[in-house]
Amino acid sequence: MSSEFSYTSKLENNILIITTQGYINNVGGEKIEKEFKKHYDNGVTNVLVDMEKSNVINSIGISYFIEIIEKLNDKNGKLYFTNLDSAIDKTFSIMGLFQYAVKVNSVDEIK
Amino acid sequence: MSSEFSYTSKLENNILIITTQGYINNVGGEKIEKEFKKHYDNGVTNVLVDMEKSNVINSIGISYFIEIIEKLNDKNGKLYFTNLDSAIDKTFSIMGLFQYAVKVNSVDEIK
Amino acid sequence: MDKNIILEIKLPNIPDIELVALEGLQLMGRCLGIDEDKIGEAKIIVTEAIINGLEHTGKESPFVDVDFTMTKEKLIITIIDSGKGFVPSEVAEPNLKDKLKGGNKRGWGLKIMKSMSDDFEIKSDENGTIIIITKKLI
Amino acid sequence: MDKNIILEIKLPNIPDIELVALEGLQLMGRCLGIDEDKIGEAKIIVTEAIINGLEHTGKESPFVDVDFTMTKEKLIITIIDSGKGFVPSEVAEPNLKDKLKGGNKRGWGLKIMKSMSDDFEIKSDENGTIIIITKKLI
Ligand SMILES: Nc1ncnc2c1ncn2[C@@H]1O[C@H](COP(=O)(O)OP(=O)(O)O)[C@@H](O)[C@H]1O
Ligand SMILES: Nc1ncnc2c1ncn2[C@@H]1O[C@H](COP(=O)(O)OP(=O)(O)O)[C@@H](O)[C@H]1O
Repeated sequence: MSSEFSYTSKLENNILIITTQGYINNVGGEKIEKEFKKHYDNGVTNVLVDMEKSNVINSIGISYFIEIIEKLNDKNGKLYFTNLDSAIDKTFSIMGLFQYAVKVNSVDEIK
Repeated sequence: MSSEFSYTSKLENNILIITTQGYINNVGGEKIEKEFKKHYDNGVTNVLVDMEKSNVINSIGISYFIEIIEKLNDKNGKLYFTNLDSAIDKTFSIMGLFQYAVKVNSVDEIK
Repeated sequence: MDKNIILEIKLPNIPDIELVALEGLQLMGRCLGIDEDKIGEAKIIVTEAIINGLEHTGKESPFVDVDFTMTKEKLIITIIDSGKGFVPSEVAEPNLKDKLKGGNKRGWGLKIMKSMSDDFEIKSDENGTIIIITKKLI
Repeated sequence: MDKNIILEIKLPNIPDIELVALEGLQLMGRCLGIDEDKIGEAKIIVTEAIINGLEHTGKESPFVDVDFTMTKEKLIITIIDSGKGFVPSEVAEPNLKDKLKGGNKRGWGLKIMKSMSDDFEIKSDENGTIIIITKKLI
């Protein structure tokens, strides 16, 4: 049975790590963007989204990642993803997201 | 998204603890009974099933618990349940299962 | 007027396909703010009804039709199969004491469905079976 | 002959109801032993098609019809809504660079569906839209 979207977040070496769980739909995307914005306004410019526990997403949810990239670009920041489901990875590729966002295996790859 | 049935098991003070995950259907029920039988044949007569991660079940799955109770009754053994979802609890009540099986909060309640 | 959510599914006869209907119940319940325990009971009812339907439905049309109509107050469940039908009054009431004396442990579906629902109606003939169940949600 | 699994769902317009269809895909795929990644891609396609359908379907019939026919080789997806329709050729191709210059970030559904599918057909007029998609599974 599907669990509703939820997330946890933490700061590690000034990198915001957002770990999602469940369906990243319009509501989930908006929650992620709000959490991001809070830290962005405090000067955080590196963001890692861990999607190990999210294997369902829709394009409205993804559009919030584009919002985040837009804001990060203004400050020379970067959006990173880890643990992407293969179909979601393909979707991000189709949209061209990896021209701006970067896949990493773990937070340690972000200097 | 629904995950397929799986379980883990361990022996603690000669009590067999089976922790289930996912839908206890005919296949799941049969797997539980097979695991039980292995230990029963070695003399284990107290069995605890932890269903915290199973909130879907059907009556064919449950029929395997009746098999287990039948075998345990032969040896003065007992079947215990913990972490029952409320609708599953109600189903077991309707069937009269708690005339033979016992609900516990944790393995410590089984002496 | 009270919001009325309708979901209609034609399920093929494959393992665990009843989970599709349960997902629907979950989301309808969430949308209307129904108590989780009530939805849990509805899931038990629906699981049993679908399993019976799929077990007995005809080979020519190996499907079961599932319809839900949910309001904040109640859920109406309709399950239709195209099997050979049965005479409900001829089905013996299961009894755990007897089941524990060896033999077949099954035969609980109808009892569970009836006990958990607020209204339970079966129409069955040689062309199939229709079960209409009402479950109050408050 | 190749085994053919059919699932038909009429989805109401409530949050996340597309998950019902995704659960169906998952179970059909599991039954036929389809590669998880292919089912994952099918789920993306179906999610986008259902969301569009529900977003645009008519108020009088706030439903979307979803049909799947799956074999080991391929999945045929049909999604029907009763909205006002649209002219696909008039929909601009989304471009990430442009989207990053401010304004609306949406508009990716059709592109994703087309890119992920092996055949993609839209029939749309003032009475609604039918999308028929073929996705190879091997
Ligand atoms: N939809 C149906 N079509 C034909 N026969 C049915 C149907 N549902 C139930 N039955 C009959 O009623 C009996 C009891 O059903 P049930 O209480 O669900 O237990 P079980 O299916 O485990 O035997 C079945 O064994 C079957 O003979
Ligand atoms: N089923 C539909 N009915 C009517 N219009 C549609 C439908 N599907 C898509 N459209 C139109 O095509 C546009 C692009 O759709 P899409 O690529 O899915 O992106 P989005 O829905 O995010 O705008 C929509 O904005 C809408 O105008």
